[in-house]
Amino acid sequence: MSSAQSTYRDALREALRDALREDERVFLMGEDVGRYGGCFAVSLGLLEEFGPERIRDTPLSESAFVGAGIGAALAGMRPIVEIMTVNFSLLALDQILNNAATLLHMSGGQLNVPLVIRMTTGAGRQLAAQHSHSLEGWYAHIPGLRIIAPATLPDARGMLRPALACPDPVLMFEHGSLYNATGELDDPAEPVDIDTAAHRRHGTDVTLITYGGTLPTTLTAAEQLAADHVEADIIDLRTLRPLDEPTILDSVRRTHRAVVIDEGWRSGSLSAEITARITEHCFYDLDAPVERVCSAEVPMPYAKHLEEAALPQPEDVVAAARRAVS
Amino acid sequence: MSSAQSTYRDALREALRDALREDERVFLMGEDVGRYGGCFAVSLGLLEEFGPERIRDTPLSESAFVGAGIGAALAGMRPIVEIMTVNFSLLALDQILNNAATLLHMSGGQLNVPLVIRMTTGAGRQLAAQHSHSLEGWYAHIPGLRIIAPATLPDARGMLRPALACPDPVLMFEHGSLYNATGELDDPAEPVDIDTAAHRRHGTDVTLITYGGTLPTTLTAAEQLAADHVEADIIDLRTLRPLDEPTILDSVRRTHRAVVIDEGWRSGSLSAEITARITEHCFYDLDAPVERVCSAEVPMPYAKHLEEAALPQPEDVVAAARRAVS
Amino acid sequence: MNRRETSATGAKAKQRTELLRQMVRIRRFEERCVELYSAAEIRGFMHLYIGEEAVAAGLMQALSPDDAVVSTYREHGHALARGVPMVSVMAEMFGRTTGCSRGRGGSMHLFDVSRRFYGGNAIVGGGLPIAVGLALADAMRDRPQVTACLFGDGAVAEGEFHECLNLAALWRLPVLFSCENNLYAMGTALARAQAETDLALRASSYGMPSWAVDGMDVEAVAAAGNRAVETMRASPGPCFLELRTYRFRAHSMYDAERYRDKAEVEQWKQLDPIDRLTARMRTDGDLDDDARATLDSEVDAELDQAVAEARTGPLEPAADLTRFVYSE
Amino acid sequence: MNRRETSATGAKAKQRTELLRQMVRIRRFEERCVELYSAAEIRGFMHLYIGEEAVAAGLMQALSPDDAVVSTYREHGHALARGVPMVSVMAEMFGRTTGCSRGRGGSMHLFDVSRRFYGGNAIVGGGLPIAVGLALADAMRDRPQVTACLFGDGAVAEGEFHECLNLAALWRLPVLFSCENNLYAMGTALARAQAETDLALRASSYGMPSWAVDGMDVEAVAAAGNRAVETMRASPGPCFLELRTYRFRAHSMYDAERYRDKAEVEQWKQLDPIDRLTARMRTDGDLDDDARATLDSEVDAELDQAVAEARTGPLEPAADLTRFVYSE
Ligand SMILES: Cc1ncc(C[n+]2csc(CCOP(=O)(O)OP(=O)(O)O)c2C)c(N)n1
Ligand SMILES: Cc1ncc(C[n+]2csc(CCOP(=O)(O)OP(=O)(O)O)c2C)c(N)n1
Ligand SMILES: [Mg+2]
Ligand SMILES: [Mg+2]
Repeated sequence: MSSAQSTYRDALREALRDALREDERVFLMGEDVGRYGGCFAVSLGLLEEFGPERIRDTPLSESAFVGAGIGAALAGMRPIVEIMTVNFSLLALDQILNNAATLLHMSGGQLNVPLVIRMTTGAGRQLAAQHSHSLEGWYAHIPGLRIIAPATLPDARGMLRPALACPDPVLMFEHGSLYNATGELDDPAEPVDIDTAAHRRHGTDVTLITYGGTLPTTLTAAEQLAADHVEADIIDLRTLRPLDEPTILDSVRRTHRAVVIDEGWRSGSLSAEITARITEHCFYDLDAPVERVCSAEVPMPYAKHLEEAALPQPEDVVAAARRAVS
Repeated sequence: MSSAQSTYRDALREALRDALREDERVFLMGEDVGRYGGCFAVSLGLLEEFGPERIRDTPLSESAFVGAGIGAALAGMRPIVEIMTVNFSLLALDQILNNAATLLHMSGGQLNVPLVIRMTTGAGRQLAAQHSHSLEGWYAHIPGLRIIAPATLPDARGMLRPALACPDPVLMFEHGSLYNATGELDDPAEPVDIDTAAHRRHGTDVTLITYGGTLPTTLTAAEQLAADHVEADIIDLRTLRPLDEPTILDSVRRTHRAVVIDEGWRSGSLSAEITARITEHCFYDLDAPVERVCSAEVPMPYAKHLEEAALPQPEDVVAAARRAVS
Repeated sequence: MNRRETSATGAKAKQRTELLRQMVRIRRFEERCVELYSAAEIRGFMHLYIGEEAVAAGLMQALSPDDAVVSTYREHGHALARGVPMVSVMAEMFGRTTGCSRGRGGSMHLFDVSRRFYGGNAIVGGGLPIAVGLALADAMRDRPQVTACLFGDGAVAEGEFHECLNLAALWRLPVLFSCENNLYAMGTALARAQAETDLALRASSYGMPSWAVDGMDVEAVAAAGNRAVETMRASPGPCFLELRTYRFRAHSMYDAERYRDKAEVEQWKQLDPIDRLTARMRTDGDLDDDARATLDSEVDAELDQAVAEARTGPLEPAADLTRFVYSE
Repeated sequence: MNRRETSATGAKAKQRTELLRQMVRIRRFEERCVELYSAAEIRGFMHLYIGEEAVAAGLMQALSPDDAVVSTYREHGHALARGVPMVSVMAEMFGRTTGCSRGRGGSMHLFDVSRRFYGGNAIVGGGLPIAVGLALADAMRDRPQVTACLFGDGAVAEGEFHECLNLAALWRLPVLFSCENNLYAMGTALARAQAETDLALRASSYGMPSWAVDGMDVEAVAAAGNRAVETMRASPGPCFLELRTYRFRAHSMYDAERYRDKAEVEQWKQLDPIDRLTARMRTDGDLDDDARATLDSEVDAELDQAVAEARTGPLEPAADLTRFVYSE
């Protein structure tokens, strides 16, 4: 086994390439995935390798091509549909909720939908109110869907395979600020599942629960806390639906304190669900109320200082953890 | 002041009629609101009184006519847009989230959107997986929107006026099982606001928090509890965004126990947010974890016994309250 | 008359009888549904197809078993004509596990994957993208199948209609877009929903063969269906059929029909597709009283049996409520 | 030449100069934006209009101040030609409270309600329903205004396009659908997005006057805009203009342009709308070197001033972050 420098973007591309090579039922479809090379260059070069039938540029018709992914999945293909960003997925939400998430049940178990939908999520690049949503936690409300959010290079590399193997629709969220993240990647890659959360740091004083784009924020905060002798246990959820409850609860039962860090708007965010589950199951283990660090409840502003003020920062995490352990 | 027997449906219609009479900027637009008389007969007779310009039948183009409501509101009208049911609102979600909820902020305060969108929500009539959603709690995640859900005749009668007076977009959810609810209605109607929750019952043993279609369920449960000497304090949220936190927290501080009853799917439901807020603010006042009674996480099945099993029933509320007070 | 002619005539008579049988099956099935609904044995929304039977019967005969069908909430007729057994459709209405969707779908969500019958979609226009995807999969694997996608005139106003017609035309996918134009979307007349009411013309602007058909004439529908399917099998790409038809009953089980004239309804009833085919067959000597009576009693027997079995089918245990949310 | 002729010529020369000035303002503004972006003084997504200036300049002159405009994320040119002050557009790019959206919108979300400039929408097709609603409000109040709605060729594939064209045509609303067909939606060429690439033809299938215009000729655009607006003011209903144009630069600030030939770009650059109008004016004696130099220096002065003011404008206090989520 060897390892090499790579980026989150390249890791995603390698995963796509493997999937396309291994299974001829797999194809990639979306806006500008082909000739343009992907709006964030994830699929760059795949058109040249796999041709326009399997790397399929679509018109700007989110509802139609997402629904076409559903139909193709029903007919035995393994489509990967790319939606440029989560903001545009709203145009396809009817297909995602009313069809992809529902067909298996409505048909009494006859129609499973082995579809993977990938999209970029999150803020941090001054793209303002219509290009900065973090709706993955919101999507996690919908029964019938699986929601995954790789935060590391190995997960970016490894989560596509189990997602494609899953007989049910999987939505994969890639935080825009992660694409350029660099790191080591093992070759061959370690297998990853889409069922369990991952421990990113071990500590006994407070549990920090996060995923995706706020994992780096949380890791930074943990270092600051450690300098102050507060040792954080960090859980990267990776899969937002279904939640890996045991891993969360185990940690909180050990630390007795928890902070959830979530880029979604605070009210009705995934952080609320996690807070509720922790209090439901660990009420008598908790030494302090669960803290939440979320985005301000505002459509994201363009100006840099305002965007920064709206997003969870390491200092916010540190402050919340301090409140929890105080 | 006199009072008369009425229904929830008639109360809604009276509110529409008043609004149309009082303000010529008001008009109603949606599928089959005119000639058909409204899919649930709410607008029956209004076409005859106000004509087709102001009671405007639309083609099946949810995104276009909701967006047209936004545009008309920007231009100074006071549109009321009816979406037949919340399920179809997904087709207009881009307009609702990316435009209605966002324009004021994106424009730096220039463009407010005085739009009211009404829609039916909820299950209970064996309409199966594509016609039974309860997504109002999900909508309550979105900054920039106000979410209201009248559960009683006076609220059905009274909430439209403040909603129309509100300079921001208001989404009003009418639970399908309430249309035929009967009761007394004062004339002239008591004014109602869209800021505060309402106390529907006073008690000191446990706080039951609910809204909309599960208010009757909760009231029934409270009677059963009272027979057992458990006196419930019932809060009808009425407005789901912004939440009337003081009313919720005051009650919980008195009862030390809370149950949230919410027809939404449990994970990521409004009940999670309420649980989180209560634990954040009343952690040391709570004698037991907050309980949640929600819908099963399943696209709603058609068969009656399965649908009933999926929905919050009075017995579920009673059981949860008993756990809380035990 | 030589033997060749006789057997051709015989084949035609047989075909006609089959078309008639399908229409009668649908009609009688739905009439029974009305009774069962009134008796509260069926619940939920139920949309009747009575008057439109020629469309289902004519179109489905054009398809092979390998072809796919995507339908709407007004799909009893489509399901029956496609070959979904009557008993499993009826059991579905009763909410039984023996129903074609195990009782989880009800009237609006009939599915039968073994017959490539992909529902049963209660979102207007919601089935079109699925049909495009089914056709895409077939096209990518060089299979000769087509996907028939049924929808109403109301769906033409939806954005998904537009996106799907363009996508299917652009990628030359074998989707047979079959628009059941019954002139109303609930209470909204076509002319109050569409700036251009010639729907075949509208569809042709996407660059696909499109034509209008008398949807009250089952033989006209069958001929158009055959021609469209042949066209599509011969060279890739979608076709669009505007099937001009009419529903004789309310939109859903009950409505006041404030939006249309009684006289208009009566006029269309003169075009009852079952009566028309029957009359034509009698004139041509393809049907006599006996044959018709036999057909009716066969259908009634099938129906009685279906109701009896449906009524006594098992219910899903409530403990299994959350099955089929995820694959097992 | 008699006085009448002189003054008519003078008026025409003046008009042309004004068109030229608008195009030069847009061009110079954006060239400066590129520098400022490279210097990281502007951030976010920024979509340049360079090459397409004739559309904004030609269309906006056809509108009166009471008319409304709905635009896209590629809207610097639209905003400037509509009369939004350059300094407030530039300040917006700098994220300052002096920006036309108080720094909350950025390049993609320019708004100026006092000029009925309704943004600035970064969802492809997302502005069309808003335009329909603005026009509906005007129509319901019998006002003579029109709403110009700009969007790209890419938007034609979106469902909202279809729903809105139908609705505007059905209700006879005064929307001037203005499709800037620059042949690409990001990297997707029109022929890979549309089964029917004649967009004016497609639009006409909704039953509205539709025609294509040389979008590289500002006078042709102006004439078409005038004609469309006159048509709409004379009798209610929408019009559709397909403005055939081309962007000289990348889709957003940077892209590898792997999807088009350098030669194609060069060919279109031969049609540079500023060069073309300049040449025509020179031929006709409407412009000489001095006048052009004056115009350029006036624009540069305006631009320098705008940048200077923008750069030093105040920032919104972070404490005010959540203002403008709800009305105050
Ligand atoms: C997206 C959506 N909008 C509205 C409805 C409510 N609805 C159900 S059927 C119907 C009419 C559809 O008319 P048409 O497409 O002509 O089909 P028909 O009922 O005439 O067969 C409407 C408006 C729906 N189911 N889905
Ligand atoms: C609904 C939606 N889908 C995708 C995008 C991403 N995107 C931004 S601009 C663009 C291309 C649009 O092309 P066109 O409409 O032709 O306008 P142009 O950029 O050429 O001016 C795309 C795909 C978006 N903003 N919104
Ligand atoms: Mg119809
Ligand atoms: Mg373009």
